[in-house]
Amino acid sequence: MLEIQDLSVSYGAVNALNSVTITAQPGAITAILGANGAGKTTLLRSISGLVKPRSGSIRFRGEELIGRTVETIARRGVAHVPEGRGIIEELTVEDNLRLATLWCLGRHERQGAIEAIFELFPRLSGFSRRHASTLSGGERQMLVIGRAFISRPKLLLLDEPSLGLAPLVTAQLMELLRNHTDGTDLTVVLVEQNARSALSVSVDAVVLNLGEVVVSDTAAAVAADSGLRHHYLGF
Amino acid sequence: MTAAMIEPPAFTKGEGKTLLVEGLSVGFGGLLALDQVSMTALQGEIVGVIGPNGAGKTTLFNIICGFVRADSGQVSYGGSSLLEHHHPHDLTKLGIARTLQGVGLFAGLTVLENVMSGAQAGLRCDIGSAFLGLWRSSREEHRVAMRARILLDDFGISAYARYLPAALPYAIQKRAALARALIAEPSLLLLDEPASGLSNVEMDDLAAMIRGLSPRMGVLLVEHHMDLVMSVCDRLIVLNFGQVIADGTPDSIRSNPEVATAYLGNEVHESSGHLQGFDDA
Amino acid sequence: MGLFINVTLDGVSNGMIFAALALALVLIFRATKIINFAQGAMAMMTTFLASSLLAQDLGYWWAFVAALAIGFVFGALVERVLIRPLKGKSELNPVVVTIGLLVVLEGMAGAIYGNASRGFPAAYSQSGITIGHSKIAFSHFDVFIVVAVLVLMIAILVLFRATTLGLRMRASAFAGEISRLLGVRVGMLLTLGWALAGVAGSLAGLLVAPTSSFSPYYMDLVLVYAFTAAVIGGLESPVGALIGGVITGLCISYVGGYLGSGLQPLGALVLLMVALMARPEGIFARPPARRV
Amino acid sequence: MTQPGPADHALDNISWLWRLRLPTQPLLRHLIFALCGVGILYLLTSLLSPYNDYEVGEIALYVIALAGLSLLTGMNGQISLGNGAFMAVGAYTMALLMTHTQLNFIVELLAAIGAAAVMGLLIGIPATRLKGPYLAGMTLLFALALPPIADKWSTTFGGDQGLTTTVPNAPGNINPEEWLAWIQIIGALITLVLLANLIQSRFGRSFRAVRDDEIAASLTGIHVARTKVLAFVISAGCAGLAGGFLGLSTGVVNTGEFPLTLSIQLLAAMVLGGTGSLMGMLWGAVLLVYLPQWSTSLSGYFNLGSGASAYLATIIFGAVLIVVMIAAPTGIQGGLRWTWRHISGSMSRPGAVIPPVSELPGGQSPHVPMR
Repeated sequence: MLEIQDLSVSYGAVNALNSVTITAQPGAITAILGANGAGKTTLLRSISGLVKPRSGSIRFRGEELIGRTVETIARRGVAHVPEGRGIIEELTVEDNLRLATLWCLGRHERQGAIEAIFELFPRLSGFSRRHASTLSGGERQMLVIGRAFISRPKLLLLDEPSLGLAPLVTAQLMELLRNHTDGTDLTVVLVEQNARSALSVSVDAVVLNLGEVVVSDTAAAVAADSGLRHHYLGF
Repeated sequence: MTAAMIEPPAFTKGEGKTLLVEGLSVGFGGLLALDQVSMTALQGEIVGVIGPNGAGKTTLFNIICGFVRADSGQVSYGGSSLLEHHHPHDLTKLGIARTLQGVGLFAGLTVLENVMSGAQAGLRCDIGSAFLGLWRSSREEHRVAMRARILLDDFGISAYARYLPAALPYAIQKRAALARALIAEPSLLLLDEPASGLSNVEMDDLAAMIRGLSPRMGVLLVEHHMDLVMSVCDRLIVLNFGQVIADGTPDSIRSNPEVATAYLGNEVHESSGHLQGFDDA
Repeated sequence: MGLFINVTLDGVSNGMIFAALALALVLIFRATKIINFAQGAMAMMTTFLASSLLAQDLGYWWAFVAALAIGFVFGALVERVLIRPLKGKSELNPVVVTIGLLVVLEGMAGAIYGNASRGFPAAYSQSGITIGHSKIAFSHFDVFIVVAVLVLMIAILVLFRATTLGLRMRASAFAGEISRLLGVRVGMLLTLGWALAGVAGSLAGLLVAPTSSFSPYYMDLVLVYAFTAAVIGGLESPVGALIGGVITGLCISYVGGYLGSGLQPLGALVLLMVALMARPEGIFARPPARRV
Repeated sequence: MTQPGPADHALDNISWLWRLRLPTQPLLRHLIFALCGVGILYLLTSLLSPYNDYEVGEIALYVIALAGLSLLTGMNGQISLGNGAFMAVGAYTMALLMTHTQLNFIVELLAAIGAAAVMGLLIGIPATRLKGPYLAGMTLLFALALPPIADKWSTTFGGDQGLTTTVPNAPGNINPEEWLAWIQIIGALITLVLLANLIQSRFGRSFRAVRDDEIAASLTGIHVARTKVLAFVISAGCAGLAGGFLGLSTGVVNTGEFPLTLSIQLLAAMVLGGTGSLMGMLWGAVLLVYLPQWSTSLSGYFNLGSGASAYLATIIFGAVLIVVMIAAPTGIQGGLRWTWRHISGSMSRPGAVIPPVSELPGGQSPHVPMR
């Protein structure tokens, strides 16, 4: 379980997050929604250690994450897929995957794990030796999701995975996420601007506005609140 | 209420310069960012460009500004082409000003100097009198500073004139950025996500401000926040995967099924033709 | 014709040395986007230490290996102590700090060893090899230069291409933040990059010393030639550094052979300006995506 | 830098000008400062020994070179390691004119400025396409490439011997050192007044805007490439004048006077004085002139050998440079300003708190006049 308490982050004079409290359950997707500039990305970056919060606590499976380095948090089983350029374009598809296995899998298990991802996304296997820069938007997203799964994370942080994807692809991506989360001990935190598709797969939802939590409820309840939707989610 | 009152006065708008985009296409490494985009923006009209992230809105702005070269198509403003021999620094001469995503203020200049820098294109003082500090130069500087202070007053931020932007709250930085664009007295204003990071109250202020500008200049607005776009714009253009999928009044856009699909993304649309997706192997 | 061949051969062996120092610049630029203007001075320092060891009757090869090892430690130390605190500051800061280090090192070498140029032994004979009846301007030592730099190049390439350590190094150089999110200890690998650059630089220093006037300032020109070579090669790729090194070496050599050695730096400047005008980010670099 | 207080910039600092009743017109204000400088320096030079006069002159010429570099690197963000070479261009131009023509002394100085400025144009045009470290490398190569040319054509440029220069005859019974110092001081003051005027014009604002954000600058109508070349030309012109003065001070112009170290020392002194500030360049110039002396006396104090003592200045210079860059990047002037703000702030200002946002007048649009 991920427990965030009274988390505040500021860049200079600008408050990006203001006393944010959120919990996310294992085996479920928690959607973080809100407009551009609401603080969603900052929240994810604080969890994975890329941003040093001003105050508050972030506990994952009972362990405090604030103050640990990014690498250590990653090795605790936190996989963060950043927005946009999550792949390393200069490396081949296979090297992108291999990189994520280096700290957690032995020399002989790595190839098997990579093959398993290729089975999940057969389309990628044909490109294994190509530079990741040659992939299309959908293929890139497959690669980052596959790379996130390969290290068998306990907490998956996804920042706008639907960015630049066609609706059908987004729908399939969301479906895949739900299938890999239901009934496991994986906790998924999903940041999305595409509110409706995110709400359709998530169990809980949090709406952020200007760095503060507006609503924290079940996804169904948030989706049903038309005033909320209209005001913050743009539909 | 009569029809005449609802309809915009026919000839106050459109009399001035028109931004004309015809058949504009540009690709980045095989991916079409813009595909045969055509649109217009009349002076005095507030046009919103909306669409999901990555739909090509910012690319459209970048082509208009001369940062990105188009592969084909035409862009003109007031009859002069914006594509051939066109550089970003010529924009203000044509009467076009643009704000950048985020704030884009100069970090080493105070708020006042930032706003003054927006008037750069209108300044005529030569290097010689600048070196000698002649009145020709200092009087011009004084005039620009006065104009900038008036604008800062209008925006309610004159108390911050002497501060560097980084130390100030986001909303103030955004106002300063808008003031920097307006001091050039543009006839067309391009606003790139002016509402991001603003609170609801601040957004209402912004909406009132944009509406107040419209009789004097055309406004082209890229924005995610639907409430703002719907309440402010005279006309909306919806981009999805580089194509214009709708162009019309906010009401007509609201009820357009194709737009709903593009924006809300939980229905499959057959004609989108960009399924590079997960299971078409 | 004889002059042309000799000048060309001279250019190749010089070019290999430039390539070694250019490789050092490339290793650092890839990892930290910094040009280490002190790289030549660091090599000068390790070579002076090697000459001190030689003066203690240590064998040439022991001193050679010791200089490379010192270069490794020195590079790592500079990254940790001087470069890491500059993270996130303006690009003027690393330039000034590496220049400051250059000044300090040259001053220290001058204070300890004096200003006069001294000799430094070569591993092999420096007189030209005789082919048929004529002597060419290519000695056994030049052969050693070519071989040594090629061995270093290949070792670096094998490290990068065929090992997981190399994969980690490439990943952290290309995309530091993403690599950290994947559990790669990027900070340590940056230090390793500087350390390896220290080795490559030391090698260049040891190879230049016998053929030039060995004084605290003897690497100044070599550094700017190596910079030219690295920029021509795109500043990102080891192979580019090799090609850039040979191009620069040949150019310098032709200018020296036909126009006089005083004009060599000017020749390099013209070469650099032509290269930068043609491709501002280097000949072998891919053009960067413009972000607005 | 990031503390939430009003930024100190001369243009905006109108309040203290009012307090001191100084004119806000730049030329008048700068002339008043310059006249004060003249007065102080006149007293100083007439009290000092000829040797000290020589040193004051050296400081003045380095102030000129540093002010030009500060404009280029501090204001415009272009790193140059080659301004020593521009000084060489100015010095050789002046010396050649003195050797071969009978021109007026002022004309010769102007020619030195002009030749260096033309060279700055040649280097500045390709430089517009380069970013920080690339530009630093190219100018470094320029600093190394230029002096050997004088050796190559030694009949023209005098080879190792160099070319001799002559200081114009002093009027009345003023001693020559004092007269030379005065020429250099007046040159420095004129340069500072001109640059201070320029900085407070639209050109100065363009320089800083381009430094901070080239894309935003171009959108405000600034021709980015032209602005960068202009900064290079002005900087080179200043270096040319400083080079001419250096030639007068030493009496000869040869390549030994313009080594790579000169360019490096200029950059170092600029950074130590306070990047981007004109006042700070005075501190930088003082360091350039006096640090070697201080270190010699220091090494005498520690009984270092004569071999080592020659290098102590260099080592201290480099070490201070590194420490300043890591710990206090605003240099001496930044430190003084910080101290001044804390002293004056604690007395006059009720704490630097950002004022609250005032409400926008509802529905009212900003005042934009019609075209």
